[in-house]
Parts: sequence; structure tokens; C-alpha cells
Amino acid sequence: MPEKHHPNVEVESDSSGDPHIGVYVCYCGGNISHVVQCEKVAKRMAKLPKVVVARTDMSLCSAAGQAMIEKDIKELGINRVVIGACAPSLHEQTFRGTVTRAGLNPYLYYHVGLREQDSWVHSLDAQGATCKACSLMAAGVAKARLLQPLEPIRLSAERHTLVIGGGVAGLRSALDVARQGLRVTLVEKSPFLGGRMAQLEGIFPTCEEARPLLHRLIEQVAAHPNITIFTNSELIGCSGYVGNFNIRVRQHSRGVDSTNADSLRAACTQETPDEFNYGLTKRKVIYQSYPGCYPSAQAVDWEGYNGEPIQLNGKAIVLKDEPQIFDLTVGAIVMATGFDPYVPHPGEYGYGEVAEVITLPQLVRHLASMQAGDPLTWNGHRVQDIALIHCVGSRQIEGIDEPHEDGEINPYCSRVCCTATLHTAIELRERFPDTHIYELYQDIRTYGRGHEEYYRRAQEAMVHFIRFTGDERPVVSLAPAGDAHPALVRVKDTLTYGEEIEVPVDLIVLAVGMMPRPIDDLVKMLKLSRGNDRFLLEVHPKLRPVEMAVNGILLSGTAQGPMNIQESLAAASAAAAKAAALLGRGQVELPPFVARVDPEKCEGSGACVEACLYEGAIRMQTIHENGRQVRQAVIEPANCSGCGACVSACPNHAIDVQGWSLAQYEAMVEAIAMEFPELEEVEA
Amino acid sequence: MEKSGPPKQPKILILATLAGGYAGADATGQTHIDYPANTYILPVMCPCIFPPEFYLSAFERGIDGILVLYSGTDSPYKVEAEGTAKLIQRAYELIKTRGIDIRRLRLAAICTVCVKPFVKEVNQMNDLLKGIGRVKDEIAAHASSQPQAA
Amino acid sequence: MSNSTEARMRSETLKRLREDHAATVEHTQVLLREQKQIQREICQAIRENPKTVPEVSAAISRPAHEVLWYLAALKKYGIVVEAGMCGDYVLYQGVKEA
Amino acid sequence: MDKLHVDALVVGGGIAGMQAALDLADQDFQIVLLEKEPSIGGKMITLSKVFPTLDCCSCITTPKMSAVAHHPNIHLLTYCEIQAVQEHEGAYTAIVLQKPRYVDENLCTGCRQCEYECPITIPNAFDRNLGAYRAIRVPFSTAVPQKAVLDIDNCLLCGKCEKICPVHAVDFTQVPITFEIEATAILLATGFELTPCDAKKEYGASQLRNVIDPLMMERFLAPTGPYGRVLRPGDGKEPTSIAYVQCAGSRDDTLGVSYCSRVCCMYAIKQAMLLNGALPLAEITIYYMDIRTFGKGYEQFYQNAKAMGVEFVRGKVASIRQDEDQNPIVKVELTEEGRIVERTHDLVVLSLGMLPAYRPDDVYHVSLGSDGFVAIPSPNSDPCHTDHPGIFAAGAALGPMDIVDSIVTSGAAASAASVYIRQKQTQPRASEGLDREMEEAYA
Repeated sequence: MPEKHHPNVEVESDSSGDPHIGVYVCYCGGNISHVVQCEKVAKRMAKLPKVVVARTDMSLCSAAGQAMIEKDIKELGINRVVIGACAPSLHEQTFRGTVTRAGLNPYLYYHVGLREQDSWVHSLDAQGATCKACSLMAAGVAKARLLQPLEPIRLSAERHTLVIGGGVAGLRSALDVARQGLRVTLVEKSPFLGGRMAQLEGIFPTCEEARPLLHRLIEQVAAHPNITIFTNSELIGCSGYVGNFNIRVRQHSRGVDSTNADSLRAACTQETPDEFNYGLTKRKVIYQSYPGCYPSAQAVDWEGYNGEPIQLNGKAIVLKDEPQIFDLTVGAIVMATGFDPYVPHPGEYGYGEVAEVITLPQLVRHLASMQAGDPLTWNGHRVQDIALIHCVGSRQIEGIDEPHEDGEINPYCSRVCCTATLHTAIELRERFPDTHIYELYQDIRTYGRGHEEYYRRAQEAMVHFIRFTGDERPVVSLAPAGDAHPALVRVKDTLTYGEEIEVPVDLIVLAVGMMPRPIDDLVKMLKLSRGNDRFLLEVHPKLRPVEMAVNGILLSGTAQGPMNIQESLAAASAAAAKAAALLGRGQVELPPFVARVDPEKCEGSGACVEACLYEGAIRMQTIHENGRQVRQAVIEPANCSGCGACVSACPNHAIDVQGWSLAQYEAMVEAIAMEFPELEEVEA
Repeated sequence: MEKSGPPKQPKILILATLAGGYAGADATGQTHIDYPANTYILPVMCPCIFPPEFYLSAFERGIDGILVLYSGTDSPYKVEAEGTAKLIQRAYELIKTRGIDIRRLRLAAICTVCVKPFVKEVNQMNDLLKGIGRVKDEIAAHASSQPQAA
Repeated sequence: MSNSTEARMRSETLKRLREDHAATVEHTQVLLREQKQIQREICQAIRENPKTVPEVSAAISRPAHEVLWYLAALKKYGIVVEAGMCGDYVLYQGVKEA
Repeated sequence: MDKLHVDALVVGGGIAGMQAALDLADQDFQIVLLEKEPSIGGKMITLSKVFPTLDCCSCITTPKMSAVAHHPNIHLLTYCEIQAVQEHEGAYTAIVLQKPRYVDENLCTGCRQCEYECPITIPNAFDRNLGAYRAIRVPFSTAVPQKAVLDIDNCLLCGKCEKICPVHAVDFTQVPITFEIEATAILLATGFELTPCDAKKEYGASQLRNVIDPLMMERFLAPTGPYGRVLRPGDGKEPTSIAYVQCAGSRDDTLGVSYCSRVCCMYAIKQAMLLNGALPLAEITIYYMDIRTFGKGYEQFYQNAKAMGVEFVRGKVASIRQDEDQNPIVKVELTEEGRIVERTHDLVVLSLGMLPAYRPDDVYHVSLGSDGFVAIPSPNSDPCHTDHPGIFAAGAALGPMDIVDSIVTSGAAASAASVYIRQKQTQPRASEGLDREMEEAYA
């Protein structure tokens, strides 16, 4: 930003006109000048076309050095600046500031590294270093002749974020974004908020009850004036780019209202497996996910409802879904689509074949359904001996584990199951002291803060640990008729040096891992990337861990990979921080180094579109010109990375990256190819 | 255009990515390791910008060796790793037709702290150029050996 | 201010500071003498032929880990270079003076 | 006394502090990032490559360091310590001690002529004392700021550096300066230290020169390391048999560290893979009880290491001693075979755990957990809130965690802090008038 305008300045800094180049060579307090003959370099540069002034200085980055450059810009009408000094990584920003202060566009400046890439590495060859400095500076001058003023790409941005998913991660992201003063629309596919966390009871590492914590969060979200909640809704369309995504949402009707819900539900006879209890129980197709859920209004399960009329007070009522469509514009999208527990294949550890085999989430629901003091039963008989098998649907091995329908396996660790299983084992031992628990595991991964404590407590609670290896899994079978226990687990225990043991049990619990939700439609619509594990993929796990490759789409919680609640919350808040930073100013600013098409040269070959790997960065458009139709490439700067793949692909040289054009490179190469005989002669 | 003086040293053009080779060259500077001064480093965002003809024209202008020091699979650009390799491959085909030794053009992955590999690449190219001579001679020799088109 | 005044003031400041930091300066002077001694011994040991750490250690009767540390330091500041391997050990050699 | 006024004070310039500062500054908050060392970068900048991508660590860290240094909303203070924090009317005042660098930061160009001139060579802390630098030096090649610092305790006060400095930046007359920072929120990113190498007497108590800590190995594997290659520090031998002892400072009640340090399995596996590349003939053994490769892409990383030929031996290492050639001898109980064996290696790396680098309870009045890390009263609702309103924590100050988790918690802490700052600094604003259509849409 230009500071005060100097009243005496007559010469207008002319950015676009004929180049007036100022060249500055820094001594760097001797670091450069001890090897490179800076004065000679400056003298030589002064002879190059368009160079108005070439100077040296002991330390250009000093206040005095910068003032000298500013003065030249103002008084000599310098409109392109080339500086030879230390590495650009150290002071390029400094000098961009200098020229900006003098009223020049910051991109009309080029920095040559004469210290790290010249004087410091050619200390034994002063003459060579001087010649090299001349060549590099001449290349800088050649580029400077072709520099054009650039502006950062500024896109107006809706201060409005869409959060997809109403589980704990989505709720947290929504609340944090809203509290930064941005608007939020939260879209949840099911009729109720809360996601997987609502199905949990006690949670580690605090042994708190899950639902009261969740309800507090939901209350805050529901009460926040910046948040609009769409339940029973899904995304059906998306276009645009960061700052301006045009979103279409379809909201299904609840089907019943407060006046008729109770009576219709009472009259309704159709039942469907209750997914809240992982199919252990059934519920009606008019339902609430659980007592106390939000919103409390009942809803019709349209997928479960068979369309049959419900007889009420002598009338046959057919429930009808009348979806509504809403369009909104948002600046950013937070993906909080969560996970599904792994469902074992039929027969995997006896699942679906042996009635005594259930999953850990099912056991949690089963235990929740029991009254305090009830004895533990399953399938009509008392349960005393229980085997908990770890790593079901996690750490799968090719050739050993049966692939899923899509041919994939889950080679990853699901991270939460070890502590969750130990947590459950302790609970079982505490609630039912007469039980015997066998934990069959490969490695106990109680990594988190306070998690190791559960391992210790389980050992103290006399849980028996049996360690198997990935290639020799436990085998579950029905016990022979007449046995005291209905099922058998056979396993080779490496803790007892590979002893084959057979454990007769009443219940087998599979600690199932996490799977990504089936969100193919969203992946396609938003052009998202997924990793090998099929979870959504971040740009880079360290540089940009909650951002996706599509600018403006962020990751929150288990959509990205297995996480526990605490980790989901952290990721959700981190995503909110990114959304707030992105949209807070109502404007998204991107570097100007993006592709630009020269419409004079473009003949519509489309080669650039083929070469581009960035979704929506470049497209062909038909325009009417002098009465005929012409196909031309059009860049969407918001989606362009500036990689230049299109530049090398274009047969007409009609496309270039701003600030790094091919013509500039050609001019620089030409300058480097040039010889400086007089410099060499001096030494000779 | 300046008058060309008598050719002295072969010239090596180094196209180095800001995220990789350029930072690696700066790191080399930090360690004050000496390497030959006939090396001219230009910063690039991603070498995918250069069509094969760019390399040919550089050789024709008298650049004797070109090192493309990119970021390989560490690149911030999706296209860099594969795209650059493909373009360089095409450049090889092109420069071969003019009789230019394809070893004059080399692609290598260099990261921000690759001091030794950077120096190694530079020295290897220099040794090579000492052996095979100036590119202008090579192009001229090839041109004179070709039957002249009408 | 003339150069001589400046130089005098500087040396006076240094003198005063040396008094303030008498204990550490004294300790450092001892250290410097010892370092110079060891560096000299090491450089002498590898002047003719490159040697490995155990060889230098034996030649100057100092512990191998100490010799390694000094060689690393001398290498960093360009006084010693590596000269290939001898079995599992690196050979070190003094930089030829220009 | 000078006083700086900012929205948030971020304490600690490692990866967590840098990320939190950037996330807050990008939201236009004014930030002070305060670091006790002369350069930011923390532990991360000392690492070689990082798991599971095996990216060059410097390539990931230096852009963040540079972004911090150039950010218009971040005021970077290095070589500073906070002595006391007072709370007054909803804001915190920190009393800061600026340690003297004896070099004028505004003048120094980082040219290192002073370092080359300095006659005293001392152990290089950046290389965990295995390499050397001078009493005056730029702390390491990618330091930010790229400014020299003089270690007065190892200085002869000979004045050579002062004479050679081309910009007259050396200033022996500097003294510690105290000043104040007023901030609405404080973010603790004070990081971790390794369990001391000598904590476990059975493992040689750091008397065995060829039993090293994992950060030493990081330096050996880094291109800028002390030897420029992997050598064992006892006698410079290139090791051909290297062993890792897992849980050497974690899950061990005798050390008072009952928790798992989370990162040791992965860094051991990573180093094993890098060693495999650096020393193709070396045999690498990892002695472990449970392999905990739980993060994204980590299990596959473990399987890759197995496939590469890294030997994983389930066993508890009882003790380590050495033979007359300084070769460490590991006594291990092989749990899968039920016998105790002794195996000799060239080099042993103790996979040490993480301890808090700093106990903030006295200065910041926040509670600590039984593990010594900052206590978080409600981890399942507010994972970065300490028990003191307005003070947040991120990264390894919260307990052992890897870089990815540190970065994510930093974003979370920044988010929590920004919500808090907005609440403190503005009246709660009325709803910005939501579209009626959307209000009606939600029944």
C-alpha cells in the first residue's frame, strides 16, 4: 500500500510503459564483495539496454540502502528494480515492501541471489564469480524488461460456511465457525443430529457419559444465531469455487407433525431394524432416534417406509415425502461426514453364523438396554465367559482377509478400538464380577493421554490377554452339542510361546474398526480426493492437514480417517480456524502467479485442458467473434496452481503463467548465454 | 544483443524449483562448499512450464548443459513429478534430432537440504561437459554431416 | 569520532567486560589452550597420511569419541576433509594449504 | 518499561506454536510468538525426514518458519523468557526477559564471518552436542532469524568477532532487558523434552557412548548432521548392526512415566527405513512389546518396514552393557520363545519417550495432569482449554504427540483462542439477519 505521496515528485512511476530499470548490487558487508567485484558488475549492467541506473551498496537491506532505492524510483522514474543480494528467501519480501512504499507495483522487482549461489560457493574463483554475477544480473535485467505489474487474485468470498454432517465433528466445526462471526449452514442427512457419538455410553479417557456432553454441544449449536440447521437434507448440486460455492440442498419432509405424530406412530405397524441399536432391536418407521434426541420432532424413515397406508380413526393415511429445494452460496465447505463401524463379512469370526458373535458397538447398545442389576444374558442364556477379539476390519492383510465388495481391504489401524475394548472389558468386570474376559489382540495400542491407564486397570481386573499374530487369526466355531458353552475360540497364543488354546465362551465380541461413510455422490459432486484407505484425503498431512486439494473444502473429524472424540473435536476446530481465516475478510486473496490466455493467439486446441490436473482451473468456452464462433480457453484463477503444465502443452504459445512467463525465461537464457569478454580480459 | 566473445567455459543452466533445487542451492551456499562458477541458477515454480523446444533453443543459444532440479514427489504441484519426466523425455527425442548428446539435459530431484546431491549433480555435469565439449560444435558437426535440404 | 578513540573505547569496554566475566573467561582460556593443543596433535597425526578415528586416537593417546568430535569440528570449518573409507571407518585428512 | 499490546501471546516457537500463531494471524489477530532459543523451529527443525511420507523435514518446516517471520500480524521474539504472568481485568500481562545475543539483531546479516573468526569451538546443542560450533554463531543453517548469537559463558572476549563484523553488529555491552506484553489470550506451545538418556540405569545410564538417543540419530540421518553420515559416536565406526529399544522411557512405572509416548514406534521404524537406505548392508533390529502404528498411513508404513527386512523382535530389554570394543550388548527376554538372550550390536538407539519441556503451573497458574503435562479438564468437549480461562495449550504441551497431531491441535487451540478473544473484545453481536427463507426452511 502506498504511503504518503511525496509532494515534490514530478516523475510518475510508470508501471506499464517503457521499462526504466534500476540495478542494485549489494556488498552484503563484504560477503558478496570479497569475492564478486560488485563495482564491475554494476558498471557492466549500466551498459545494458533500458538500464537507467546501476549502483552498489554496503548493505541494501539497511534503512539507508532501501531509502536509496526509493529515492531512485521517485526521482529517476525507475519502474523496474533488479537487486543482487543474499538469497531471495531472506529479503525478497523486504524489497517488495521497499518498492511498494515508493509507489511501484511489488511485482516489478526481481531478486538475484548473489551470496548463497555465487560468492559463498565460488570463493576460490573470484573472476568466475564476477562473470557469473554479471550473467545472473543480466538475466534479471532481461526478465525485468518483460515484467508486468500484477495484482493478487482477489475473489469476493461469502462469509458463510457449509458444514456437511451433524455428528460431533460437524457440530463443533459449525459452532466454532459461527463464533468467529461467520454464517453457517449445517446439513445433516438423517432427521436427527448427534451422529455416532449419540450411540455411545461411557467414553474414555474421562469415563463421562457421551450424550450429556453431546447435548450441551447441540444446544449451543441450535441456539447460535449464525447457524441454520437442515436435518433430513442432502446436497444435490454444487458449482463454483472457493469463496463462491453455489450449493443446492434437498430437504426431505419429516412426514408427520406435532399434531399427528404420536397417534400415527401408535397406529403404525410397520417396523424396521433400528440402526441406532445396530439392528439389535426394531423400531417403527415413524420414529425418534432415541429419547431426548434433537430435534425432538418425530420423522418418517422414508427408506424404511413401504408406502402402505396407516389406519387411524378409520382413515387410511399415506405418508408422503415432499422434499424442498434450497439454494445457497457459501465461501467454504467443511466435510464432516464421519465413519461407519466395519460390518464383518458373513462367517468372519463366525459373524452371522454363530449367534453368540456380535460387534463391540452392538455390545455397547446391548449393555445400555439392560437395567442396573440385571444379569448379563445373550440369546437367552447367561453370559459368563466372553472373548473380545481386536482388529476386526482393521490391519487387514492381502491374501488373508476377504476383500470388500469394491475389492479393497482395510490395511489401516482404526486407532480407537484398543482403548474402547479395554474400556468395555473393565465395565463388564465391574458390572458383572462373575464374568471371565479374554482379550485376543495383536498389539495393545493405548497411545493416548490416559489410555494406558485402561490397559493397566484391565490387567488388574484379571482380564486374560491372549496375543495372536496377523497371519494366524483366532478361529470361532460352534461348540459341540452338550457343551456347557455355546461357542469356542481357538487361538495360538504367542504370550505362552505359541501354545494352541481353546477357549469355550458364551459371547464373542468383535472390536470392529472404522470405515469411511459411503459418500460417492458427494465425492463426485465436489470432486474430492480419497486416499488408498478410501477416507477423504488432506493436501498434506503436515503442511495442510485439514484442507483438501479443492481450494475451500476442509476436513473435520473421522471423514478423514479413524479418530476418537477428542481428536475429532481438535480436527473440527482446526478446520473452523481455517474457514475463519479464509473467509473472515470477505475476500480470498491468492498469489497472482496463475495461467493467463492470450486470446489473440488461442486457437482452441484444448491441449491445455487435457494437460491440467486441477479441477475447474481451465475450460474451453465458445465465444462469438465477428459473427463466427470461436473456441477459446478460459482460466479460473481461483482453481489454478500456476504449475504451467498448460504452458508447455499449448501448440500456439497462447498461454503463460503470470510473473513466470516463458518469454521471460527465454530472455534470461539468452542473457546467460551471452559472454562478457571484457571482464575476463581484465584479469587475464 | 551483445557481441559473443571467445567461448571459455561451458555454461550450465540450472532450472531449480523454489520448493526444491533452488532452496537446495541456497543450503549449499550456507555450507560454503565450493563448486564451479559456470553454473547459472534460475528459479522456477514447476518445470512443467517448459516445452521440449525450450531446451532445444537453450542449447542452440550456446548453453552446454541443463540441469532440471525439481522437487520430484515432494512437489507442491500435482503434475510436477510425472509431467516433468514426460516433458524431458520428449525433449530428449527432440534434441537427438539435432545431434545433441542427451546427457547434456538431466533431471534430478533435489530438496531443501540436499547439499551433497546438489554439488554432485553440478560436478557430474561439469565432468561430462569437459569430456564432450561445447554444444555449438556438436550442433555444427551434426548439421554439416546432414545432407543439405534444397 | 576518530578511529583511534573508537579503538581505545572498544578495548576499554572489552577490558571491563573481561573483569566482569573473569571466571568464564579464565575457564575459556584454559579450554582454548587445550583445544589448540588437541587440534594441533590431530592435524599433525593426519598430515602425512589420512587416518581413521581409532588410528588417530592411538597416535595421540586420546579417547576415540573425543577425537571424533574434534574431527567433526575441523571438518565443519574446512580444516579437515574425508579421504575415503578404511573398512568401517572414515579416513580423515588435512586440507592441503593453497 | 516498554509494553507490547497484542491479542494473543503464543509461547513456544516449535511447530505447534508456529502453526497456532499463523492460524491466529491469518484471522487478523495481532500475535506475539515468543521463543526461548535464538531461533524458532523447535524440535521439528532438527529432524531428518518425517513419517509416514518421508518428506524432508526441513522442506516442511522452513516454509512455516519463514511464513512466521514475514507475517505482518506476527511479532516474533526470540531468545526471550517469560518470568511472570499477571491477570488484570480480563487481560494477561507477561513480564518478559530478553536475553542478550551480544549481536544487534537489526544490523546482523547472518553472514557468519564472526563464527569463522571465533577461536573457541564448543559442542553444538543443535546436533545434540555431537557436532561443534563456535562461541559466536548463527544457531543452524536454516535458523530464523538468520542472526548470530554469542555464548558469553564460553567467550574469551577477545574481540575478534567484533573486529571482523562488516556491519558492526557485535555488541558486548548488551544486557538482559525486561519488558511487558499485554495479551487477551495466551497459548502454551511449550513442547517436550526426551526422557533423559541416563534415566534408566539398566540401559547404561548414558555411560555407554554407543547407546544414543533418537534425536542424535535424527541428526546423523539429516544431511546437515555432525558427521555428514551415520557413524557411532564412540569411535566413528560405520555401524553394521543397529538396534532399537522401544519403550525405553515410556510405559515404565520405575521412571514415573507410565504413559505411552506415542511417537517412538513410528520414529524407530522411520529411522530403520532411512538407515536401510543410508547403510544398505546394516542389519536393523527393533525390540518391542507392542507396535503402535495407529495414525493415518502408519500401519502400512510398519508393514513396509517389515517387508524391507527390518527385524522386529518382541521382547523386553532387561539391560545393556558393552564389550571391550564399546559394542553394546543387549540382554533381552524373548517373549515369544520364553528365553533370555544376549545380542551384540554396533549401535543401540534408546527409543526414549516424551516429558514436558516446561512446567507452566507456577508462572501461568494452570493445573498439570498427573503426567506433568498441562491438564485439560474436558478433553471430550474442549481439547485445548486449560483450567484457566483465556489460556490454551497446543502440541506436545498437551502430552506426547506427533507432528500431525501437534499441527491439528494447534489449529484447534487457535480456534478456541480466537473465539475467546472475540468474546472478550466485542459485545456479543446480534444475529446478522439470516435469510428468512432459510429460517422458515427449518421447521
